[in-house]
Amino acid sequence: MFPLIEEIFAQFREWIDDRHEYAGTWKEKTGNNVIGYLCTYVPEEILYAADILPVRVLGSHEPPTITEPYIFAMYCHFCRDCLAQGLKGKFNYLDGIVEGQSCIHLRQAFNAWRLHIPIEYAYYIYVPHGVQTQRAIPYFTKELAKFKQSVEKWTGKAITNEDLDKGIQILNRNRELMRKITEYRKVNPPKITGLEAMEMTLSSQVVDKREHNEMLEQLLQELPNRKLNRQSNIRLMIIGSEDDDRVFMKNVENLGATFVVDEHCTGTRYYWDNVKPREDRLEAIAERYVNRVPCPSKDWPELTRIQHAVNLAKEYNVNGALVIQNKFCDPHGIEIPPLKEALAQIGVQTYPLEFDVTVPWGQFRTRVEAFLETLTGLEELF
Amino acid sequence: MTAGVDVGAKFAKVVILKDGQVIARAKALVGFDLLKSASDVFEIALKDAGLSRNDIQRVVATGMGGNAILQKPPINADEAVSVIVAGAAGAYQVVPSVRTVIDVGAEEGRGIKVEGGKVKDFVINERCAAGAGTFIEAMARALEVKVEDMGQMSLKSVNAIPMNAQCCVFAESEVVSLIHSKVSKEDVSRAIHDAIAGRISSMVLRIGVEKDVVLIGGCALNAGFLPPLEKELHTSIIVPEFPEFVSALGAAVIAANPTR
Amino acid sequence: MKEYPTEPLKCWEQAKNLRKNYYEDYLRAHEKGGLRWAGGAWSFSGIPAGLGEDVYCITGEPYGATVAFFKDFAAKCHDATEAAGFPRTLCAYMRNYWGSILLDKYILTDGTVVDGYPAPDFIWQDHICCSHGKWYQLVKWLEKKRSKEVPMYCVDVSVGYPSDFSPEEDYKVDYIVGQLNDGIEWLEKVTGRKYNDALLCDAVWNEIKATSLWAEICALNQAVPAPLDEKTMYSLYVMGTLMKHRPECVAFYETLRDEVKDRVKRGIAAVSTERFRVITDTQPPWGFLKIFREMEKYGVVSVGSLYTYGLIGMWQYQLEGTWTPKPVPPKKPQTREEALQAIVRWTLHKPEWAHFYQPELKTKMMDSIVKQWKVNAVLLHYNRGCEGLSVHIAENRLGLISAGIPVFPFEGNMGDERDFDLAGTMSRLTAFFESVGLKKLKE
Amino acid sequence: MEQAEVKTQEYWRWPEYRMTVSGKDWHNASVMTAGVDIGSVGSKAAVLVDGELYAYAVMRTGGVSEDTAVKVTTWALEGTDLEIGKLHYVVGTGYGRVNVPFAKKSITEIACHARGANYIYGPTVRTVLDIGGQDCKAIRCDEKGKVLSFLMNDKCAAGTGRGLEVFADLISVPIQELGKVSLSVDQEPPPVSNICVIFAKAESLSLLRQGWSKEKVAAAYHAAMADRIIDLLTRVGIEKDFVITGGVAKNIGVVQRLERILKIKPLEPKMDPILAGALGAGLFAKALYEKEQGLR
Repeated sequence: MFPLIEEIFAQFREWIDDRHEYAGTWKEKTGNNVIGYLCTYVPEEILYAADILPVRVLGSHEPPTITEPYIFAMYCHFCRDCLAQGLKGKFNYLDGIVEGQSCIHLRQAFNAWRLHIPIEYAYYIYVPHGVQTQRAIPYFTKELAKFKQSVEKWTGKAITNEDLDKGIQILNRNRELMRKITEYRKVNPPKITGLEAMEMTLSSQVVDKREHNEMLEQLLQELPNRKLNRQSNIRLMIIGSEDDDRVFMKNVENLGATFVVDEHCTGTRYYWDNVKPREDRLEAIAERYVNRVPCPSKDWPELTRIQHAVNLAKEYNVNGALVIQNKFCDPHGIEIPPLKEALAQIGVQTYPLEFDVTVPWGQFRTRVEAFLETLTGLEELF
Repeated sequence: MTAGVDVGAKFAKVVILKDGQVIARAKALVGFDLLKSASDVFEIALKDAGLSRNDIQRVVATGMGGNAILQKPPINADEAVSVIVAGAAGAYQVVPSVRTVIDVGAEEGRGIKVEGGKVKDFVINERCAAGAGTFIEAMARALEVKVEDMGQMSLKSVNAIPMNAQCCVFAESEVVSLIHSKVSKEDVSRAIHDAIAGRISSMVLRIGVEKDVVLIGGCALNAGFLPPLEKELHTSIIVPEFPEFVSALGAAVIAANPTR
Repeated sequence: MKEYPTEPLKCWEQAKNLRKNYYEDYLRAHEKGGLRWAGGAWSFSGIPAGLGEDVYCITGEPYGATVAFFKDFAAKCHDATEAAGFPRTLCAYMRNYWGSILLDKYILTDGTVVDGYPAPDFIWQDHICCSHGKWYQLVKWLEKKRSKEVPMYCVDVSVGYPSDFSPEEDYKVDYIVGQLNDGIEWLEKVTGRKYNDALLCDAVWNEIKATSLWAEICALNQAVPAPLDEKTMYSLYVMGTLMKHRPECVAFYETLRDEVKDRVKRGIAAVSTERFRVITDTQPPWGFLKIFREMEKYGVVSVGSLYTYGLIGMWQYQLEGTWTPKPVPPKKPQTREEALQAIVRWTLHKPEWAHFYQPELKTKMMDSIVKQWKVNAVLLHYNRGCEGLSVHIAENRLGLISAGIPVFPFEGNMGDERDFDLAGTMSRLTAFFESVGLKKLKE
Repeated sequence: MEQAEVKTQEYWRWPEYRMTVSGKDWHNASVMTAGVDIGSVGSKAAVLVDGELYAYAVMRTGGVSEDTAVKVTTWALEGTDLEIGKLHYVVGTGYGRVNVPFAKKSITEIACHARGANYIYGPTVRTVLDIGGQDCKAIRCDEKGKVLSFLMNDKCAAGTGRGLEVFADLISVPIQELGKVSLSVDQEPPPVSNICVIFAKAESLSLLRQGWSKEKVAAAYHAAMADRIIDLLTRVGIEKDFVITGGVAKNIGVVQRLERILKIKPLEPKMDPILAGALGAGLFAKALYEKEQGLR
């Protein structure tokens, strides 16, 4: 019999692996709608307020051969992989698909979905890019009001302030708990691995957060007494865009190092900021998404995300960082040199890896291993 | 009597037609001197048929090197047509019900939508030969098996391993790492064939797949290639006899009907 | 074989000089005590004009294209950006532009390479695709290392295409107008100059007239034979990408419009052997414009594209499906607020805007062009160099095919020759021409 | 119906070889170690006696790394009466480093090449360029041969040893002569626009058919290779002394072009640079053995 803590992580894994079955059952159980979203800029608060289950559309890490007719292959594998899942019917249970404006890659996946996959409800939220301007929050508040109306029209049910408070409470709680758990990655050795942390976040994006919160509460009680024995004490950070490549995390951590923090929209970036209460609920939500740790596609003219990554690297006391670049992701690719420089200035070495449809571990292993050797310097052999 | 000469990236192929019947076929590797390579094969074909150049009314050239023999002795091809048009005509000749032609040669994969032997739409792989014969050869070398044997080998495999076949050489190194991680040669060859099939099918899907589907070109000779391709495209595929000669045949057919 | 009469454009020299002077004015701005700013061709270039007559800009995309045109220099730029650690899959214009800064060299339209890249005094940009704001953010970063701190202002215009606006969505316009108002205060702050609203109104009015004029010129290309071919149009629409807000631009387009009208009246063709009319899509591979000459050997003429018509031209999409130049508003704006409202509403109508959000709408526009411009086939450039304009291009292909239009897609890159295979593309293109029954014309 | 076929020569195939370096008698030596470098294309074994190169062998990597490891090491020891079993410590490196059955530890080729380069060229080495079968590595190291930072080519293996093999076949020039051939042009042609092997292949073919000489095409290909390598070097930052290891170090076509463009002359190797990885591994093996024996 497993200790409870292992069961919790097993539950996270199971939720990810069986996410389609989960959503299907949830639907039958509750009789409510399930909506797929492509980018974390979709305000899930409003969907929870409408008793809708938002699930993030993620890929499968198989070469997306069937998307060729719809998306030119120079767009990132993630957006094509997502669309491929839809085309293959993996998401047939969805009642709607919603995209919160970020990159044009995912925008394409959204439009192809809307045009080629039977779906009852499709909505594109014009999330502002100018998040550093003072005009963004008032504008986005109106844009959210429009989205709210549209959902109400679709479900035929008004969304009250109380509903919105409920949505905000569920999301905030989830974020808070995941942040608290992340704290335990600061200690040495950390109390959870990078893979476990990734599986925690990914599962949060595909299941009912109320259920997820219960798991997190338990995990939080158990964690303090957990002893992780890691043969090496190399503390790694992983930085990049969307990343749900669990195999890669596992392989790297099997080489001895441990990921102690990340900067991904499938990681800390997803739960770093809460909604701060305001009389106008929509304005409060708008503020959260405008002021959250940004996706580079919205992070200009100042490079605030890089500063955030640097702070994380300091707080979590990392030795080195792997910078993964989803091939063709311009917003992240553009920031690689300044990111590398900023981390170097605080003495954190980086190594760039280009991620594609599938990760060629044979090739990457040498790079990662050599990077780890460089961090330790193989001192004893000189 | 007409002849079709297909000067491909690796082989030159010749077909001689007499009243719609094939009376000679020949192929040989292409050297740098396209004209010479083509002429040599042409001679062999003539010899087989016991003919001389003058017995042939019209010669149509096709393939990447087709223009090299246009109006140049000894062949003096009367016309050069693209391998797309020739492939469509040839496939139509051997399978009149054909609507989609998949032509996989040494360096190029092509998909052609056909109606009554005429081209409706087509697609050719751009910039990467990961879906072509050269790729299989490189992989065979990495695997240290004969190209001919690879197809059969792959059929023995029971495990599918997804492989990233973006770049020929890179895929090769991936093969090497698969070998190093002790994956059986059978499974590796299957991974390779699946990868190519995936690449070809994703390309062909751009023009849409309608039955009957005919597979031509050198790669059609490879037994391991057909099953994954049929699986990827969810359709049965017809492989005619002498698939690598179909474009040459098409050229010969076109030569026979100058006023098509 | 019927041949149309043809003759060179009279205003060709004028066009050449305008472009030449533009880059040199920017280079020498400081000598005249003027200001230099950098930003995109899509930016609200009329707004900085309010800072005075002596404010010169350099727009990034045309500069990137100029670099691309000179392959050797372009190759050096790519090497420089890759050596600096940037992925080679990024926007090709952006990499050409950065490379120029990293090499500290500035290239003029005749290929002359000047030492020392002229840093701008400020950056005035708008964020239209994933890269536009980031592009100049990194220019700022690079300039700080190389020369000086360059202040940057960037306007977010990502509110969608007007066709989804209903009156109660004025907030979308207000969002942008608000940013422009803030931008004017910012301009005064960073330049220390007093802002002149009268100059703003002139600039805005110029831009509206110039972009409407260009549409008028493109509409004249519906004539058979086409008075202009796309290869020529590239050298003409470029004025709008450089100085759409300047009086010279309006004046030049008026001259050009009259000349093209006259060519149509007299049946003067751009290509004497015109047999088969095509349109393309997205920016061409600038280093390989000879493909257009190759096409002419088959009697094929590109009469333009949604890109050449719509990047600068302002159009109106009528519900019955016709596509006509957007008429200039009844009266010139008189105040700052009027000017900003006018230019925002006008700009958001840019047809090139539509495809960012709705593939269907772009397909419809292309379909109307095919019908109204009597086009036989569409050549789609799957442009690896530009995520922005290639977005949804596969959907457009599907849409056009189901509308029964022959489509030839080809891969390339507007600014990085390594992504374009001339030999391969030509042989595929030849195959396409054969498949639609064209034969090479006897030379 | 007879079908004509033409026999092809394997221009890509390079010679395999072995050598016993010193006449030194290992019987009265204290430490005998080996480094076995199983690369993606070539495998090398370096046997060290008291930290000095004793014997080595270089051969093509076979389908099964374990067998290759045994083969290449046994071959290296051929003619000596030393056997694998007698070696105190063996370190595996290279692509197949984890598949060396008789190795106690595996260390990446990056660390080993830096260490080996330090041994071959001396402590002044600061930048090591290793062009291997499928990877190209630019390594910065200190006076002890310890890696400070490194970069490897992205996933496309174009312009590496394997690429050269394909290219040798393509223009039918034996691979050992490629470099020389590529230099026999009066004037350097523009580099091929893309060295993705297949793309370059199509491009080179069309150049050949436009009447370019093999030499000219080879020059264009090597020039492109040099450009690509230089991108990598400039990214990691090049500092003197600069050395080149790995099989391609023997290709003067690449080396002289790098020299020309970088204006830095790589040091002359005192021994076969293809051994750097194996040597480094052998030296690490010595250190590990001594550590094990509590000798350090």
